[in-house]
Amino acid sequence: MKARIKITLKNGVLDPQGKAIANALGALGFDGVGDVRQGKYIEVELHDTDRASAEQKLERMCEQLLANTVIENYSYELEGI
Amino acid sequence: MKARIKITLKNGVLDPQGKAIANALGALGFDGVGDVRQGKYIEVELHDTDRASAEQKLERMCEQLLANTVIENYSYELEGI
Amino acid sequence: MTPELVSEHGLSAEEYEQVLSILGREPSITELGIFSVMWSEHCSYKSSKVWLKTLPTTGPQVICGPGENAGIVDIGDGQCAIFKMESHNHPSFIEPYQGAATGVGGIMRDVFTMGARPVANLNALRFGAPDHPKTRHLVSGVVAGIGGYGNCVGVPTVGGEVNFDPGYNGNILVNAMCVGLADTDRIFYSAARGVGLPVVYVGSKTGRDGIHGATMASAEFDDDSDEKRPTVQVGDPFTEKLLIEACLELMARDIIIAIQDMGAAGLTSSSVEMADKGGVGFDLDLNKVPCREEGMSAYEMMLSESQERMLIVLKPGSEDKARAIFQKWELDFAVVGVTTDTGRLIVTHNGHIEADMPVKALADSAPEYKRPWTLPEPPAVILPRDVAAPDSLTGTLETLMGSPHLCSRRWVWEQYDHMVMGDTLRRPGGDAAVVRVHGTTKGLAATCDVTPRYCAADPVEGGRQAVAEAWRNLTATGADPLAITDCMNFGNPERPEIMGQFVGCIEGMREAAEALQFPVVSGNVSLYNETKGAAIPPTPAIGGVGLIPDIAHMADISLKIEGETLLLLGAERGHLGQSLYMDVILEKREGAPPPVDLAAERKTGDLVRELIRDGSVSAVHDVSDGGLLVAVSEMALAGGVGAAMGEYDGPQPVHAMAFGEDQGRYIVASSRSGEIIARAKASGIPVRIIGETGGDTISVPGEEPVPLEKLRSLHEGWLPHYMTSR
Amino acid sequence: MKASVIVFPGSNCDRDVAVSLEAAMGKKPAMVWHGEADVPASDLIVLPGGFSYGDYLRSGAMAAHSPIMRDVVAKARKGTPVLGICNGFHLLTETGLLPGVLMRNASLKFICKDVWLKVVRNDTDFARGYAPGEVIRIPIAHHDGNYFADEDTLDRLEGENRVAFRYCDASGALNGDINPNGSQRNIAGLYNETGTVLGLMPHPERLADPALGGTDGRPMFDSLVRALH
Ligand SMILES: Nc1ncnc2c1ncn2[C@@H]1O[C@H](COP(=O)(O)OP(=O)(O)O)[C@@H](O)[C@H]1O
Ligand SMILES: [Mg+2]
Repeated sequence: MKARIKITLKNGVLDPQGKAIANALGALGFDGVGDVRQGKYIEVELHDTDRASAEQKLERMCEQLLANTVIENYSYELEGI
Repeated sequence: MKARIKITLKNGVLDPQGKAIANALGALGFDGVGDVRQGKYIEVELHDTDRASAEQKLERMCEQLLANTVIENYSYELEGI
Repeated sequence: MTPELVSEHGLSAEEYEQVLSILGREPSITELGIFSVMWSEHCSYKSSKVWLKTLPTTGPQVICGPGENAGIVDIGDGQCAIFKMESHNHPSFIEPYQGAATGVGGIMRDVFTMGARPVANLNALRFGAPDHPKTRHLVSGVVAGIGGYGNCVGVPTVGGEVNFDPGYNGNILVNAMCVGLADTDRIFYSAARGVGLPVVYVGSKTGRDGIHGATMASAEFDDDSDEKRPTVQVGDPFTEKLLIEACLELMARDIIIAIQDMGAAGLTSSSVEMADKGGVGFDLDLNKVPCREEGMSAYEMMLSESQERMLIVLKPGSEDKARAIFQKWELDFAVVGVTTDTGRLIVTHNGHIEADMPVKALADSAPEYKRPWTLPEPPAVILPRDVAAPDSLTGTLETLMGSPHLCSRRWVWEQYDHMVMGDTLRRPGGDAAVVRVHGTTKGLAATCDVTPRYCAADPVEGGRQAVAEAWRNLTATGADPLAITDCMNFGNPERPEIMGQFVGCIEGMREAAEALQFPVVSGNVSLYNETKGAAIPPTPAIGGVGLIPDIAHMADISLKIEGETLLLLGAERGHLGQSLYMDVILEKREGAPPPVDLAAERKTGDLVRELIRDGSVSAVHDVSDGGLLVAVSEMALAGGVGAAMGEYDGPQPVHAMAFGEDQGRYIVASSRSGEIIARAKASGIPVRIIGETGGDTISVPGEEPVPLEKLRSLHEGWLPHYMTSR
Repeated sequence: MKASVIVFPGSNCDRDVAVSLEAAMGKKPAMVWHGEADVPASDLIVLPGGFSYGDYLRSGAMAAHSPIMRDVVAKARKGTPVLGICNGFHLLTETGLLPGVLMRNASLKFICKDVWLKVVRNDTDFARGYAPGEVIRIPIAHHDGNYFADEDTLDRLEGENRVAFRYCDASGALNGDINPNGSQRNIAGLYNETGTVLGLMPHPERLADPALGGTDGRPMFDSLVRALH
């Protein structure tokens, strides 16, 4: 199955990249652009067949490696099966 | 409204970050992990009220700045209204 | 105010009494927060001040000693070097990448706020034992964070130190140092002299970053939890780069009265310090402060530690000129207040006065403690013959060179852009780093040094040694040592034995700084580095800066020429107590650390500098951790030319001569050994021929030579291998 | 010869390359702010290294939209020589003046060190000071230098002889683990179709002064001055 993981900065954590993107969009003439936040999107192919255990595994992957839980939140969707 | 944009590498484009994550997951003892691909996830707050025009705008944002369409695909969802 | 709230703000009952008597009433929550940060150990130096005052801080070269954002020394021709070192220990333990990154950003602001362009960064890093489960992650994050910030800003990171020791398992140390260059007639200070002047905020917007966890109790913060108040600050090096350029552009106009970065305790400490030094009051209107988040309270704005912000007091009427510069660099600019003759800090938000407090009392009446202290019993000196000999000298050399303590730090500094700005004359990997003073033929040398295991065994000797080693590393490049900055990292000062370590180290530093005329011009104190009662080893990191008057005459460590003589200058005693030989090979830490003879140190260093300047030597390296054979091997590896050690026929055991860590010694390579020996003897400096350069091995009499390539792979191998294994 | 160095917010090798240009040309290049609409009349345009816009989003992505870049692209298409170093190479790919992209280094780490480069061709204004096949030592300092293009593009680039430099070892050999960043076919620098636009990751301006430990970068500036004066 395939996991689609979104990693986003927690509220209140400064996002220099998002800020720079917002400015750049403004400079390109896009108006009405408010806050921009940049995160990561990770797709992981899992050979699991059991959904519950795959979810557990994902949870651990996010906690241990994929997200920096001091400043980031994560969420995921599982697809297939 | 809020746009949630996913930017992913096209098929066939090398993904050093994804590869490194896959290796690291293996080293951490996660088994059954196949391909990993890392992309970007960007949230943009739009002050638009019209969905169609907001979509057009997003399309242009992605083409012009957010994605490098030589190697990246993008997709988005609009929320609110 | 409940006692809980007071104690959560880190104020003792007596301190709170003092607050009441200063204000003549109960403080508001904002005022309590302001007192709390101003009187924190970090801002007030309440435990350390009495001792810091004993350090020598003056000299003909000193333009500005401690007390300002950074220290300033004259380097001639109308230019000066401005530098400081600072800790970011705790944040780096919580979030290594951002903690280290913001440490680099903060120290650079201390330097450019005084008018300098930062030209060199250094970093002194202490991690826990390699086999501690957190170490690898911390090393990787800290190094990436330092690089991520410095590389982006475009200031070369040219030197530093890395240690691994179980004593740092629960408290790593990340000390960042920055050296800048300025014109002596364009130095900027923080005293806001004058009334009715605009107070201007520039840089990034203020968010809820770094607001102390202790202050969560008050009702206004009760809506949704932690999520809103991360204590971790995120660095924005791109904004820092713009801020440097914008500030330097503003400084080139004559419109600044005073300028101060917003470091720890942000708006609070910057405004109190500027007002206090200028003898004025500040009226601040918080509604003018650029905010990143909605609904921020006065308390949050005054205590926020958002990065990349500065406070500037301008000449009246110059706001538009200044605004234009910051707009060009796409930075926030807001007039947030005015200087007054009231002597009070008055903070208004939404039409309410949130704080109204006397500046002088806030700044000056911070408590000052002479905490009880005890010095450890100085350990007994262990004689060389009482330390077990190894089976083989070369085998021991191989082990040492490939150990975590002595292996190459290339894995670290290759992640740092150490060449940007086009003036790096001596890259990392030698003794001090050297950067050219841009557009001239002069050089600035810089180094970071301390040996915590010596300090732990004998704080006074350790303090002396740290200063002497920094002086030595500068000397070994041919520089005149100018001055030092320090970063005093210790445990809980309320424990007499920890306070004793502090007092002892300061005493040793004082003696060495005086004897070597190497004054302390800036520094930083980081206390309470302990977890569950386990304190870090005492770590007074010394940052030294020196001047090379003519870069045509400087040295490096690499052996370049075959058939030269290797000479050792300085006295040999074969001191093995607290040596790496004892630590790594015998797995114990015993005895007194090697003593530093400051008079001999001075004499030997002065001769080495002369030899470099008159071209008598082709390579120079001081002997430090690991001793003589290690130092020779480092020289051989750096230049790709081997060395054959001669027979030692002195009174000491051979292993003590090979691995002893006697202080005040240098190895030089030369084809003029006779002349050097004569000059050393004339000055009463011990000198001995220790070997000859050449070949592609390191050899010692009676043992199989070790190929350089073998040593190189051991030396270069450990760190990358460690970082990629799990 | 007149040269212009374009300065973006976050450029940090602009001064370094200006120093090297001045040493070769005998006069200072013009420093041109990214917000200008036009590059002043120049024989050479340099896009310097650094972190334009912090390298946020993608290296070079935001700077590619600077007002000045419209004119840089137009002038490049009309034949004005353009040298893009490091972040300048990112900009050349982002604006489409050169094909492909520079991805994160295979090690994922920033790398600053001297590397060996093989000069693939020397028949351009940039490289006449080198011998074909010469091996030179030049520093790199980047996080995103891993050159990627699809196989067809790579074959076409090779067919058109557009590779300028390849990472190699001290003897000029291309195999083994000498590739510092994972670049396809060891590509360190590339030309456009006419050989008038050069993008390269290594920094020739960092070893063009004996005091810095080497001068292998100097011939590039000297070649440009000889060709364009
Ligand atoms: N964290 C670091 N950052 C940059 N350079 C470092 C770092 N740690 C060590 N180095 C460099 O590695 C070399 C050896 O360091 P060290 O053994 O501490 O030198 P010394 O014994 O002369 O004080 C020095 O050039 C030093 O600047
Ligand atoms: Mg040294």
